[in-house]
Amino acid sequence: MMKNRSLSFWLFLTPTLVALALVVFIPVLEGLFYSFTNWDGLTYTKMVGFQNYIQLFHDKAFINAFWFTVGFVIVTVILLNVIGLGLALLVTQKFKGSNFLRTVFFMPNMIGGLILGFIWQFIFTQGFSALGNALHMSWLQNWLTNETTGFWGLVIVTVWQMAGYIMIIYIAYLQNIPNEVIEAAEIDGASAWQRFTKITFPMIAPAFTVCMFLTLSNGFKIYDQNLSLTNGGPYHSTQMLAMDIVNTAYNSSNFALSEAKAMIFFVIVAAISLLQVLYNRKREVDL
Amino acid sequence: MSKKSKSVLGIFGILLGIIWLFPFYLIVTNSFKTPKGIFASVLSLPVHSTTDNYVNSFKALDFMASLTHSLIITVAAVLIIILGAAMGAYALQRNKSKLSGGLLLLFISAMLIPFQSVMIPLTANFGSVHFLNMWGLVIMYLGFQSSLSIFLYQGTLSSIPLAMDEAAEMEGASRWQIFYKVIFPMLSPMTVTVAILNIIAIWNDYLLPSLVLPQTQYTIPLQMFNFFGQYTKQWHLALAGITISILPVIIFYLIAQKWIIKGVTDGAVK
Amino acid sequence: MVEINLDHIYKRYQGNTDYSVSDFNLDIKDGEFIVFVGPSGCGKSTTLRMIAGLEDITDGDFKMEGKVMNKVAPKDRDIAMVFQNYALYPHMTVFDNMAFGLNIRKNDKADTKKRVENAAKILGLTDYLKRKPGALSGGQRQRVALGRAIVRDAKLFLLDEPLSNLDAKLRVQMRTEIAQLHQRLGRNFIYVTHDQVEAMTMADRIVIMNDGKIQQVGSPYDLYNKPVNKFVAGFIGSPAMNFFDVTLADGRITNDEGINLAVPEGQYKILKDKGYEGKKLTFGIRPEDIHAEEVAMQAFPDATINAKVQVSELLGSESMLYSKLGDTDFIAKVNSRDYHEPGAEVKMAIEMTKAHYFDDDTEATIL
Amino acid sequence: MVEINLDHIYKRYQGNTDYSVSDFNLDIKDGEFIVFVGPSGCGKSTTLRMIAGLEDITDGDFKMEGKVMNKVAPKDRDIAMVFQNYALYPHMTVFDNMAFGLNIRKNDKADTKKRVENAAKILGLTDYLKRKPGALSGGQRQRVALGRAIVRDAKLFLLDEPLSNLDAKLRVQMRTEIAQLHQRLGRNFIYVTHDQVEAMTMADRIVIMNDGKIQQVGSPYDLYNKPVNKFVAGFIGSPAMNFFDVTLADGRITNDEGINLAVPEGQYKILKDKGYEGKKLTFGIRPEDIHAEEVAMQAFPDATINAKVQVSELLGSESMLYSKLGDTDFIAKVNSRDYHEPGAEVKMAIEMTKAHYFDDDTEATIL
Amino acid sequence: ACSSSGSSSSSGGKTKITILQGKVENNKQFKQIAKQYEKTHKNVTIEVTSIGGGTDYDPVLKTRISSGNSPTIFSLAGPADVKQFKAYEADLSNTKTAKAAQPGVLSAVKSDGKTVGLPFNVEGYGFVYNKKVFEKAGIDPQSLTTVDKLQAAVQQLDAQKDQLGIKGVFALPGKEAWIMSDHLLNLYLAQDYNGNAQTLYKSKSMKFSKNADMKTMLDLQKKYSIKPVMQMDYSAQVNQYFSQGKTAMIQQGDWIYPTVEGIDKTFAQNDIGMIPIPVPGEEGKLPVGTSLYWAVNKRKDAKEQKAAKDFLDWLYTSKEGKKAVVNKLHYVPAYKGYDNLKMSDPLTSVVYDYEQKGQTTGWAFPGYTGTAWDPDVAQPNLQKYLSGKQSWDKTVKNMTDGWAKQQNK
Ligand SMILES: Nc1ncnc2c1ncn2[C@@H]1O[C@H](COP(=O)(O)OP(=O)(O)OP(=O)(O)O)[C@@H](O)[C@H]1O
Ligand SMILES: Nc1ncnc2c1ncn2[C@@H]1O[C@H](COP(=O)(O)OP(=O)(O)OP(=O)(O)O)[C@@H](O)[C@H]1O
Ligand SMILES: [Mg+2]
Ligand SMILES: [Mg+2]
Repeated sequence: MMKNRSLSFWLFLTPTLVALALVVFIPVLEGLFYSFTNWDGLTYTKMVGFQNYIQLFHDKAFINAFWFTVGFVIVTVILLNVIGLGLALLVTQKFKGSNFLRTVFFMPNMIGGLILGFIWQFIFTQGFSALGNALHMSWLQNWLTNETTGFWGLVIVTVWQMAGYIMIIYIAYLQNIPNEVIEAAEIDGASAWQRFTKITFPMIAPAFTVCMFLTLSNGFKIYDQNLSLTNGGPYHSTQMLAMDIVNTAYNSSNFALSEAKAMIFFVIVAAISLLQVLYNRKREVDL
Repeated sequence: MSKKSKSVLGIFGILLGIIWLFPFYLIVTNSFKTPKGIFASVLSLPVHSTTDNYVNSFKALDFMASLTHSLIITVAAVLIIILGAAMGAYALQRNKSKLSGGLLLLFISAMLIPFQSVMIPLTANFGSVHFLNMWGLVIMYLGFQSSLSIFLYQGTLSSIPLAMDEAAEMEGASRWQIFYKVIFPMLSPMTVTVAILNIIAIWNDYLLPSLVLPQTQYTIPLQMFNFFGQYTKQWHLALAGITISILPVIIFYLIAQKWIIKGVTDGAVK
Repeated sequence: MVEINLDHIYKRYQGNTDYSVSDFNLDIKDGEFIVFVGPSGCGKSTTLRMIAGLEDITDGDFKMEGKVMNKVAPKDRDIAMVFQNYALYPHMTVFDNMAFGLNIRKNDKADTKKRVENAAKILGLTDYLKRKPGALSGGQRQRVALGRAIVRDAKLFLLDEPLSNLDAKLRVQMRTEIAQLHQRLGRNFIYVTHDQVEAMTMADRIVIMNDGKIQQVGSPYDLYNKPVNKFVAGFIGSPAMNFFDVTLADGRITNDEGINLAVPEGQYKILKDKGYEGKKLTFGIRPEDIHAEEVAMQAFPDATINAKVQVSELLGSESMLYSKLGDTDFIAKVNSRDYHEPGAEVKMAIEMTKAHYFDDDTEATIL
Repeated sequence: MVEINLDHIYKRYQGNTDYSVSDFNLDIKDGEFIVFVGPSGCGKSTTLRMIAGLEDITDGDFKMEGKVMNKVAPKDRDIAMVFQNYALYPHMTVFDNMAFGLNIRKNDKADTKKRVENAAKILGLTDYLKRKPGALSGGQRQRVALGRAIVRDAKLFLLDEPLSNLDAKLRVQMRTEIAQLHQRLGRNFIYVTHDQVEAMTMADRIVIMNDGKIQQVGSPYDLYNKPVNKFVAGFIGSPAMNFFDVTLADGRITNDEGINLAVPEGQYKILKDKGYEGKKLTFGIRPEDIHAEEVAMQAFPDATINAKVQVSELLGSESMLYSKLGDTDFIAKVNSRDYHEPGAEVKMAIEMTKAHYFDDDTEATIL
Repeated sequence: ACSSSGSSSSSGGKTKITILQGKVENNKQFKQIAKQYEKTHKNVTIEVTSIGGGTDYDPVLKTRISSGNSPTIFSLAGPADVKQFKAYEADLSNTKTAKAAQPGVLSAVKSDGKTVGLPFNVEGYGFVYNKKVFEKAGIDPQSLTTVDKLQAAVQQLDAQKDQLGIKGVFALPGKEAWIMSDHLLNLYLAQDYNGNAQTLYKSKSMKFSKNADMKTMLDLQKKYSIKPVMQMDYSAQVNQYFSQGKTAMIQQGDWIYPTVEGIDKTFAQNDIGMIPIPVPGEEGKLPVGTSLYWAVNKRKDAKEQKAAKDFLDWLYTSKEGKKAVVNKLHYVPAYKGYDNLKMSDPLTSVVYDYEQKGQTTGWAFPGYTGTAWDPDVAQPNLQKYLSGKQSWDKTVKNMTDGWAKQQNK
């Protein structure tokens, strides 16, 4: 145990705390300050109080983006955790090729999100149409041309890419479960599924917390895929929060409003994610 | 598990894997096509396959130099992230106070901040102390990436028995020695994971280095984006470039994967 | 009816060059209480784990009710087990730990509760049912591990040193409880222990192992009185049997450290018939068969030695005299009335009818 | 000179309502070998962990050489410890596990190697030095844990049930090794065991605990022969002392389950003086002081009972007769010559000079 | 944080100038030109940094500036940028280059009467067509000077689609909203503002009087385009369809030449041409304008500023510089004095020709591209119309209202 007052506690935290302060918190505070000004990314000429915050609540695009993002987050959080954990369980079974599959499922992460989006565009526009033609399935056609297919396109790409990421986190925790406990459960007669639900899953509760958090926060923050796959289109119908924030800054040079949006975004996402973390933490046990 | 159900699983896995690999099929096959070939039919195999793209891409990326920069930055950043995050997580996990809980939430919440909103203040601050270079970048990565790493480590630490610390403490080990000689090695499967995730993130990162690095220190992704103009996108070079630039990561991943072994704590306590 | 056969079983762990268990061959009858004993590292737990299905069997067949079970998953073997290292579920309360196996089998909730509470009472864990294992003492954890097995009604019970961390009193209680469970259920029990008293009192048959191999299988009485070799003789009984290198000649065994004992007629005849006259052999005698009371000197005038006491321990009604004869250490367990201070030269009598003789080369029992 | 004082020490774990250790008060002299015994969960490990500095002391002072150490970090206390649960470093080889403490202290490499190899030889681990703990048997792991402590030269050694998973033979050897180490180093040892023999033979003084409180501190002889209360009397000695509820009247103790024994003159006088005439009290007698041989009947004609044997165990030279008198169970440890089959009605004589009497309310020893 | 003014970047007598620009496709060429310049100007070193990929140029420039790492030469995209970076824009009125500028090209970069930007080049757009297809169909593209003629030709082409080997007459990239919101819209807005971006930028309202004509043209393109239009992006339009001969014509500009050339060199050299989009009242005129301007950083010390201006003068007015502009960068010059140079590709030639002939209309759209109206109002509304989710009237109303709202804030 380390005590709060102990020097080592603070020494151990110094590198990361200092870096975090320098890189995140100080800039965030500056950003917070700017959100009360008319900053254009270079200078500001006056303080505007809460004007930016008032404005953003009337910003239809922002509100649309918010609900679109919420839907996206709900779907991807569920899919990613189910599939990620499923993949993790699959590849930790010892069968031929399981190691190879680990690499395969993780590979999408080795390419940046921007390039991926471009590649998936080909798949949606050409691969899906070709497939749709061949199979006479009309729903495979016209992908990314409207909100619904844009939404599912984003979901597919995100799941395809991040499932491997979530998988290796689950794997890392799965490997950490002591053998003996699993053995005890086998002796107690637990089937593979029961071992999973009663032993494995509770014991990787921290992984669940982490992955829930990651999928939640990444879902909210997703930008590259959005940009490269649909670019928010058509008519902003698939524009997500991060993109709206970025566009506010870039396209209209309204950096101050963008900061305000970012702060609101941060508060909302933090509230949801941290509640989730706190809730899940409660269920974890220290061994 | 029985042999039969294993092979069923295996087949299912392989099928899934093939679907998963499809985009890579596109990347690799198209990287051997001429620009015309790519757009004639993205989905087909190359008709006249060419390795020119690789040669040209290699040159255009200034590959050896940018590889070196990428490597230096990635390795340096990942090493300090691993060390810093493991230390931080250790301190937080082994201290059961409100304070450490609060600090953990602080770290976690840092992950929620959209990068674009801190981008300008951040670079302005680093610029004002003339730290816009590789080393500044490494520090930024420590700041941005350590949160996730701490979070990951923190979860694993709870499964390393406190008895390990106690035993080492009884033997006269200082806090640092306990961490470095006992705890850190036991975290190694998670360290591998943390390393992989950070390597991926840093290796592919474009935005931050584009703001921070001087041209003389450009990394592979920065060079790669020279293939993507406003109008002209040189897919043939880009795809070849992607293929060669992810090779080091795949190789690392394949090697690292072996280290994610089971049962690091087996035999530790009754 | 559960008959269990271990058919020339071998086990080599990955990475080891030696077999941890070799040619293990044992038939267990229905309802038998088998105890495994043997020195630390001799392969007891390994054998248990193979029976449980937790380790692959390198070679040989394990059968239950005549069916080869080598490939059957542990969960389908219907076995209850107490792990040597407890293997408690750290995220569950004591109650849940014990109830787990029953819940898995969809046992009636009320019945589960009753059984667990009953087991907890027996184990003295009633106050701890709501705690997690992390907040228990060593012995309490071990009792939870035991509890997890005894609430179940399995075909076979494997208990790997289930009482090692309990105090003597609790141990005696638990021993009785286990014996009663065995009687009530009529199942097969395999029990690993290093406690001689447990082994002697609980076993129908004891399997004594050394170095991965079975040395002898037999009733406690057989093992104690008719060990098949020097190893068994030396292992069973505490303190262990004393051994002396001697030469047999003319109805006496002698050596140059001061042994010169008359071998009883019957024994001598057999030894001579087996061709040991004039040969070297090992003579063994248990500490309790060495006497220091006057009466004994008179009863066995032809079998006395003059030993020097090195250390003496008073253990209530008995005393241990750690003594030396020449360069050979030996122990005599004498009545506390015959206690001697360290350093004393004591004349002792040996009850030669209880003597054991072993071949010097094969270490097999001659007589 | 290392004197150790535990000054009214209390411990309550977070989340518990009760104290796990209360008012623990003990002075340990330089070089003493102290053994803690007590039932499972009585606070032995907790006390050890407080001494080690691994648990906060809720109240009271722990002093070494007169200095209060409550706030001193474990690593600065110079204590070697064997953990009840081993706490081996799973990623290090056996060698590295044992060498760890020495390496931390920058001990000379060659010397470390010598010491570890020497310890490994003593512990029978020479062949396993390159293995990791995960590939060891339970007893081997425990020996590594022990080895880790004995290679060091600490001011104080804390050993928490260090031999519980070893077989009898190895145990006896290890006991001797630890005793020799103690002699050689002249350090203080605190040793937790539930093995009576270990406690009796190794301790300079035994601390017997129950429910977090010290019951008695004294030499093995004192505890065995002069227990201060019924708990100590019942705890020390195996099998445990037998207790009977009786009433004292007219120089005899009686009850309606068949006890009617003459109390020796001297004892009776004291009991009467203390005002127990006509009162109920608890009468205690150890199993070995109940005899079944003919001679005894004649020697103690005024102190016989007629018991019914329930279970009988033959343990080499002795037999245990688990018997019943009325509804009270008791055990007699008799010579194997006087073995009786279960079910037999046996007349037994009680050696009344060895009798113990306890107050019914306070459970304190009267005599 | 803007403390760059004092920090001198000259060392050892050499002056170092840094260029930050957003045309990655010209990255290599700029570097070569810089080398060339350094050879003849020993006391100057030039560092070129190009921003590419998914990053927008402005934020990067802003980051550079606020981190004290600002470039000596940067670029401006139009009036909005001129306003934003005002504090950093040196007066370039007196440079040789400014004086050599063609009439009108500097109008968008006048700030308080001073010239603060120098055009990279001029560009023009129209219908880029596939000569072979038109030949096969027997239509002369040059004859398509009115909307009616165009419509007739399109119908004819469409009828012969299969024989001509095309999948559609047009390839309208509905996903690439700027092709509608900037280029097409410009044709029908510019007249209201004399083709002057500054005027548009400063206007409080938007009449959009020619919106019906725009509808006609948009509908035409949509109807005869390869489908689905909402799925098509720039790359599909140019690389996949046009360059592969799958469409007769596309609404694009001379900048697509390198892309087409990258895919099929002979096709690019021999088989493509460009005609103006027929706009009632403006028939036969090609919209020509400038999308990027060079600016020099006022906060740098005088020596550095001078070196920067010298470099730009050299680039656009010296003999070697001009050669580089035309032959290396393939730019249509926005400056006088290039008479003896021949444009290097068929599309720039067209632009150059129209420019020389004076048959051009101006670009008004840079007047709104830097404002939020473009991405937030114009583009989504046009896309909504295109996908059939909104009527044209509503679209027009939303656009004009949106403009008024933005400008009157
Ligand atoms: N971490 C803990 N949190 C809460 N209670 C604990 C904790 N550790 C031990 N206890 C409780 O404190 C009491 C004393 O425990 P301790 O481990 O000292 O017992 P012990 O004498 O060593 O027993 P054993 O012989 O079984 O090892 C027990 O009742 C136990 O349940
Ligand atoms: N996982 C393993 N990998 C390699 N060797 C092992 C492993 N487990 C046990 N062994 C070795 O196999 C032998 C038998 O071990 P086993 O655990 O069966 O002994 P045991 O009889 O139970 O001993 P103990 O009484 O000490 O528990 C030992 O020498 C041990 O070192
Ligand atoms: Mg074992
Ligand atoms: Mg304990």
